[in-house]
Amino acid sequence: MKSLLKLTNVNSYYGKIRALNNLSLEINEGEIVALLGSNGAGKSTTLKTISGLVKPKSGEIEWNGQSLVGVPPHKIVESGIIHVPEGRRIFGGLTITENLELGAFTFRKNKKWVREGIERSFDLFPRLKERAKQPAGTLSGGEQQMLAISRGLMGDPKLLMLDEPSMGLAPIIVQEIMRIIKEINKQGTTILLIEQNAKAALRLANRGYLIEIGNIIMHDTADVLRMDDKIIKAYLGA
Amino acid sequence: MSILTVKNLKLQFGGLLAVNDLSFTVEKNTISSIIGPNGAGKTSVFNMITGFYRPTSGEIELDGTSLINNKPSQITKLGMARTFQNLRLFPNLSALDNVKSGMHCRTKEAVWGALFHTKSQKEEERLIEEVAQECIDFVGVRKYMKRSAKNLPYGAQRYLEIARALATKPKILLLDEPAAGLNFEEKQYLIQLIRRIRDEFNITVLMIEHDMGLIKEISENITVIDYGCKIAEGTPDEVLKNEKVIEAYLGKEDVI
Amino acid sequence: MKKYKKHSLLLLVIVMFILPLLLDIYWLDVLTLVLFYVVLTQGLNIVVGYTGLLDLGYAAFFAVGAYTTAILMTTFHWSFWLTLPVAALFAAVAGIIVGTPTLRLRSDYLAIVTLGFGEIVRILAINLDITGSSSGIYGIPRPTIGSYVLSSQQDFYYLILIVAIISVLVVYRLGHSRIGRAWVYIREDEDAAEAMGINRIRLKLLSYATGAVIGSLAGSIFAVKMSAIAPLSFSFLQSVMILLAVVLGGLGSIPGVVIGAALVIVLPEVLRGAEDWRYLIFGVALVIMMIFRPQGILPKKYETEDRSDLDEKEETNDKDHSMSV
Amino acid sequence: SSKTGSGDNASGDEILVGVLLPVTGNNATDGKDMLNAMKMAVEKINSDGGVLKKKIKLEVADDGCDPQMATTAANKLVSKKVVAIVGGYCSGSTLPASGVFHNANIPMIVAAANSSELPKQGYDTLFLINGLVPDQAQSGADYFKDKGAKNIAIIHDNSAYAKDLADFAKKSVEENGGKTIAFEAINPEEKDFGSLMTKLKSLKPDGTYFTGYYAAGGLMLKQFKQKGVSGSFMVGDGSYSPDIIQIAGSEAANDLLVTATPTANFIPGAEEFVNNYKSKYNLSPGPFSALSYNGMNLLVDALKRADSTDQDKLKKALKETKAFEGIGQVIEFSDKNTLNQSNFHVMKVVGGEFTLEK
Amino acid sequence: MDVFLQIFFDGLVMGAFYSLIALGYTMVYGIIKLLNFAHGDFYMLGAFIGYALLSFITGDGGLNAGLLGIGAVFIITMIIVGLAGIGVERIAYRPLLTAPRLSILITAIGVSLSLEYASMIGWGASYKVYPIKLSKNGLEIIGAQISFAQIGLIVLSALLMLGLRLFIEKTIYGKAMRAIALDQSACSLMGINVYRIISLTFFIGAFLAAGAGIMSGVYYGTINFMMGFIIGLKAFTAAVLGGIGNITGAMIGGLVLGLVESYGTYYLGGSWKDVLAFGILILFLVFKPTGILGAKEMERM
Ligand SMILES: Nc1ncnc2c1ncn2[C@@H]1O[C@H](COP(=O)(O)OP(=O)(O)OP(=O)(O)O)[C@@H](O)[C@H]1O
Ligand SMILES: Nc1ncnc2c1ncn2[C@@H]1O[C@H](COP(=O)(O)OP(=O)(O)OP(=O)(O)O)[C@@H](O)[C@H]1O
Ligand SMILES: CC(C)C[C@H](N)C(=O)O
Ligand SMILES: [Mg+2]
Ligand SMILES: [Mg+2]
Repeated sequence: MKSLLKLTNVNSYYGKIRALNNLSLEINEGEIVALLGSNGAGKSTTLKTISGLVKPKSGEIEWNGQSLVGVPPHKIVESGIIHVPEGRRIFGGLTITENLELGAFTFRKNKKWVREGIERSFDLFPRLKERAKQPAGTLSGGEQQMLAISRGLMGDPKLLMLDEPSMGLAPIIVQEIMRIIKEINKQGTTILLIEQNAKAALRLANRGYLIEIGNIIMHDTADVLRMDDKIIKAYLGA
Repeated sequence: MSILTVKNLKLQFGGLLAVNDLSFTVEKNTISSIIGPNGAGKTSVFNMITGFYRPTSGEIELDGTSLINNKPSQITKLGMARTFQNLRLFPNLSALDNVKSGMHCRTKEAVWGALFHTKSQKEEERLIEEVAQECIDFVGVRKYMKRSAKNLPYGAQRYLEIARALATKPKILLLDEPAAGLNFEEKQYLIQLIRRIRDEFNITVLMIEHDMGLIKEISENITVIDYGCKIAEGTPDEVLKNEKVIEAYLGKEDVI
Repeated sequence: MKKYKKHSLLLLVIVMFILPLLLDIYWLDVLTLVLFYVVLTQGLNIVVGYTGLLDLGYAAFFAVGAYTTAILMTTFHWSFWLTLPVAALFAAVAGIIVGTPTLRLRSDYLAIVTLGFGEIVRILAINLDITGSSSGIYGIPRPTIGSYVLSSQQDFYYLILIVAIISVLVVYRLGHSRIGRAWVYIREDEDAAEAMGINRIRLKLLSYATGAVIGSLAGSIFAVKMSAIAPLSFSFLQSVMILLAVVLGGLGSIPGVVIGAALVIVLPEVLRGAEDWRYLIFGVALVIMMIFRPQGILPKKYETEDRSDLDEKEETNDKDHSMSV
Repeated sequence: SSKTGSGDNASGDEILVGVLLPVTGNNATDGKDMLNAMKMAVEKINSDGGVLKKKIKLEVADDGCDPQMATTAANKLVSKKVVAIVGGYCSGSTLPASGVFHNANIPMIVAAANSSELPKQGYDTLFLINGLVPDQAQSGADYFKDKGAKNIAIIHDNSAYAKDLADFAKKSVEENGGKTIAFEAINPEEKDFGSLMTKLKSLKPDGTYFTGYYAAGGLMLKQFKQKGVSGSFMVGDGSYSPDIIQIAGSEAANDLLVTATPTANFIPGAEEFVNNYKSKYNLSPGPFSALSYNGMNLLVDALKRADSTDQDKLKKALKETKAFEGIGQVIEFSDKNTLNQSNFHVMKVVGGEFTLEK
Repeated sequence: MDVFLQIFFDGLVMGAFYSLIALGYTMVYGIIKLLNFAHGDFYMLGAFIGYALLSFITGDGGLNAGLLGIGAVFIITMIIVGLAGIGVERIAYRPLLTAPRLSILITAIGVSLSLEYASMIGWGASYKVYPIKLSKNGLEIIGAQISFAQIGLIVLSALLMLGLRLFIEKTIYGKAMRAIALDQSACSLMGINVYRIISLTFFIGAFLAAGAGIMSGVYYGTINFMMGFIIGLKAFTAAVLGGIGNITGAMIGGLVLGLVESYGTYYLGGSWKDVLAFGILILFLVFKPTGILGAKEMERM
């Protein structure tokens, strides 16, 4: 298996607050990797550091053999890493379709790709199709989450990083989304997944990392993690 | 005895009928829930009850008083408090100051008192401080008390919003997806918290939630809505077995 | 810590009282203008800094105070002191008149409405006979205390100094009260504030009215100090300069805003020697200051305690319950 | 607690004289012309040995034609302990400044500003050597009457001076049996007077009198001609500047009428002054250069007569001025400290130059 | 002469100037929510640079620059000022994009003062007379006159407005602009180079303002370093009246303001026209708080 992304001793700060503390992790091509951890552990910060929104103070991030440290976010997107951030962050004043078009900004010259991508999103989430011309801000929370994921897919990611994609979604949609993640992965996209719904995440993932106070304290295959006492107590329930 | 009654509630956004002829009641001192697919109109119902949206038609009563045409601030004063699905804390203020806001509608000192530091003003300030600290302790975020709300971990922000709502001394508390983003352990804590709110303060709780584990565990009564209409109602055991509910909302798999 | 602060404040006040003995008339005049700005910025600070309502026409309230006093003193021969409450009342009413239509508006629409009101007040002053049209009102009598006539630079310096101290005190106390907190809640999130039972309409109007009263007070004293007032002193540019002082100093921060007031007045005076280059340098200085201190020179701190607990997350911190907000 | 300016204010071997002028802003052209003339006068005085065995030194303060700036500037001059002030271009800023000087008991010779509001204040420290607005208004109205222009439109810019002139012009026109068919104000910062000109055009005036300053005057004149409004266009001395011809363009400026005290160019016996000025500054003297020159010399004359820099003595000496011969004028003061006789003429632009019309 | 129609034309001309400047105002506001108080000064800068170039090609007193020369001056000036717009954004605004909104308002004032007084130092404080004059030829419509220059001005601003609108609504860059207005960091996660798009916006805004500046110089004949102040204020008013952030709104707002002022001058007199304009604006906003075309901000609880 080829290593796609590798973080070594990464330290990230918000002002004086240290959010990542010598964090190291690795993602191989074709995997689904789950990132578990309690609130404020630094999961989102890890994704933000990878996607360039937060600049690490020290440490190395290697993507396909190239360093990502100091590369601006839009370049990182162009290189195939797409981050679907927590809290959805859809463009409320723009229509669903426009949101999707912007998701394909790096493919803006390829009209066909954009058109087909939008079709694919609508197939994935028919609810979005009904509202194609509606300002995205008027969508319900769940609908917004669907839009955020499809918008991420519009950029044809090699690595898709999803930050709590199931937050606020109805159970039936969560099942749907988990299925879709699996599907996307099958089609060749590597996935880094943050989920509070650890049960679902570990069912989906090949491997998992447990992060606490900005540091990886445990990592193993999903099957092993599922049996771990600590994980069961904090994340899975008896 | 019912504390909140919603009758034939309707809400229209242009062509979209977000809530359609919805009626339900909430009994005093219960923990009840509203569930339903995304976009079913749950939050909209909350927004109407708390005065943020004006219903197209229908009736809402709190303890026998009609809430229609009241401003949100008046409704809060009547004894209703809420949290928001997308957190709406005062981002730059300390956690403590956030919670103090809840006491605003329970106090009355104005310009005069502030300017001359009258005795009653000092007394009231002390009370505000005391209640705010109590609420912060109650939800367990004391260690973040002095930090800006925006810098708190997500879970702490959720609890803080609850503390702020409690500081308004409500009769009924509306929670919009309180467990979203919490891990299993934290959800257990939230469950305890909601129970204590009801048991220690005698506050009725009505919540919207997608976490069926949590719903099953504490909800005594559930209303299910889909496309703005009520499709089922009853105890968790009844509702979660309902075919319509499974089809529209739960799905066949167990993802909890 | 707090005691130390009190001492240095007291020292500052004493220095301010002694200064006139040391300064020549020119610098005394500049300092007097600074103090006028201190009062004005305190008033605007309530509206913009606390409540978060962008006001681009604040000079209008300054004008209401100045003209009310000037007219009552020249045309109706009132005593200066009696004009103050009347001016304050008019200003409060003006504040409510500006406030009412803006209640539903969000920031930038609000900005233009306040700008519009400011311009309307100025144009009224230019066109009405009672305000002396464009030449304004001059020959405004000196105020008296008993048989003592306030007429020298020093007299007015002390008068405005006292008012400045009072206004700082008023704004401080309001800021640290239930009302002041409610203003800040509205600034931070209007809807959430409303959900907490805060009547945003009433509090916004109160904010406008309070700000207006303070502005009018500055105006009343301005009228007797200058002995002549004209519409030009109440232009949009004046409103902008007051706002500039507030933001430059640090929105919502009382000491910050005082520093802002001093800078906005003193800097151009210091630069007088640069002649033509004066305002170019001033403009560039503004840009540079903002780039280096985007929150203002002395921003309001909301996290009062030191943040050492932030690195060690698990450390509990229940030693100190009291906290100055 | 007043009279802060009095006392020892001629220390050393210099006498400090304050100058208050708009050397920045829209009126800076005229302001600088005035300053030039004053400097010229001082140079001559000093090279002739000065006054009271001391040299004159100027302390210049900029009022920018802004009342508030003027007050600050005036206080600055007071604090420098100047003996007297020469200056004052815009009435709007001279009004409050004169109050500051009055409080400090410092005499001020106003070289240009001439709103009737100035003497109305009744300050014994204030001396005006330009003709006053009412006389100016009268000369304009009389000219219109002579030419048979009955229906007059009056436009001002809301400045203290322009409004005053407009009010008196209206009065004089009506006393002369004419009719004010429009009395309008403009905002001098604006450029587009299209709809105002449309309105004038529809009223068919025989004459239009604009009483504001030259920057707006030039633009208005241009648009007046573009729209083809009837009758002649007249301006007051606030617009008496070559700039107005520049701005309007010499074609549109043709036949423009100006009520003003004539420039040095038109004054017999002022050739020397004009030549000196030209060779020194490489410029023609401005409309108020001669008055400024006179003002400075009048002050020196008074200082000599008072034989002291004491302000009360100086005031008295100024008041008692008898037939002081300046360039193009003989100065004597009325009981209001204004000129006993004013000297307004109507000038006309012919071929891009001001000429004496009446 | 049909006075009513003539006043209408007068108002349209004024309105066209307001509109042109309001367009740039609204665009910059639309993307970074900045009330760019320096925007009027780009108009001034355009007028002065155009003046310098025109003086250069017409030589002293020469009046025939030729249409081609004038066209070139227009384009070159607009590009220079557009680049200046980018420069100002880079130096004075970019470091503050994440700062509180009022801070950047203050830098805008600082920039405005700097541009004004730099021009004053460069070109002097007094009025400059534009080296070319417009022909007075035109049309007569039921007795009201309108010159070709005026018609050109109005048509040009309408065309620019249409073009801009298409750009913002239909192209991906326009959509990116609107998205940046809503959430900058989310935009960078879409692979959008946020700074580049913001620069582009400033370029377009300053470019248009410069065009208006030269037109004003040619049309009115004089320019000075403060000329951007009042018109900037009016353009701001127009932009808000139209619904700030909305391109068509800016255009309509400008025209409405021009017409209100024009009729106001006629019926109420010049000294009251601004009271009328602001009075209407305030009343209007009371009943429609988001301006003529402004959409209600979507906010969900
Ligand atoms: N913008 C910010 N400014 C300051 N501190 C921040 C900011 N964002 C996060 N933090 C802090 O950094 C730490 C890590 O936060 P992060 O968002 O990465 O956690 P997380 O694991 O994603 O938690 P959650 O499950 O709540 O999303 C927390 O202590 C948080 O308070
Ligand atoms: N302000 C609004 N303007 C227009 N449409 C709105 C508005 N608020 C809500 N809606 C629409 O009303 C419907 C119900 O929304 P609501 O937020 O009540 O759903 P919900 O049940 O809370 O969903 P979720 O579980 O995803 O939060 C949605 O389709 C939404 O698009
Ligand atoms: C000298 C004049 C142009 C000045 C004008 N007369 C005024 O009093 O303001
Ligand atoms: Mg997170
Ligand atoms: Mg919801």
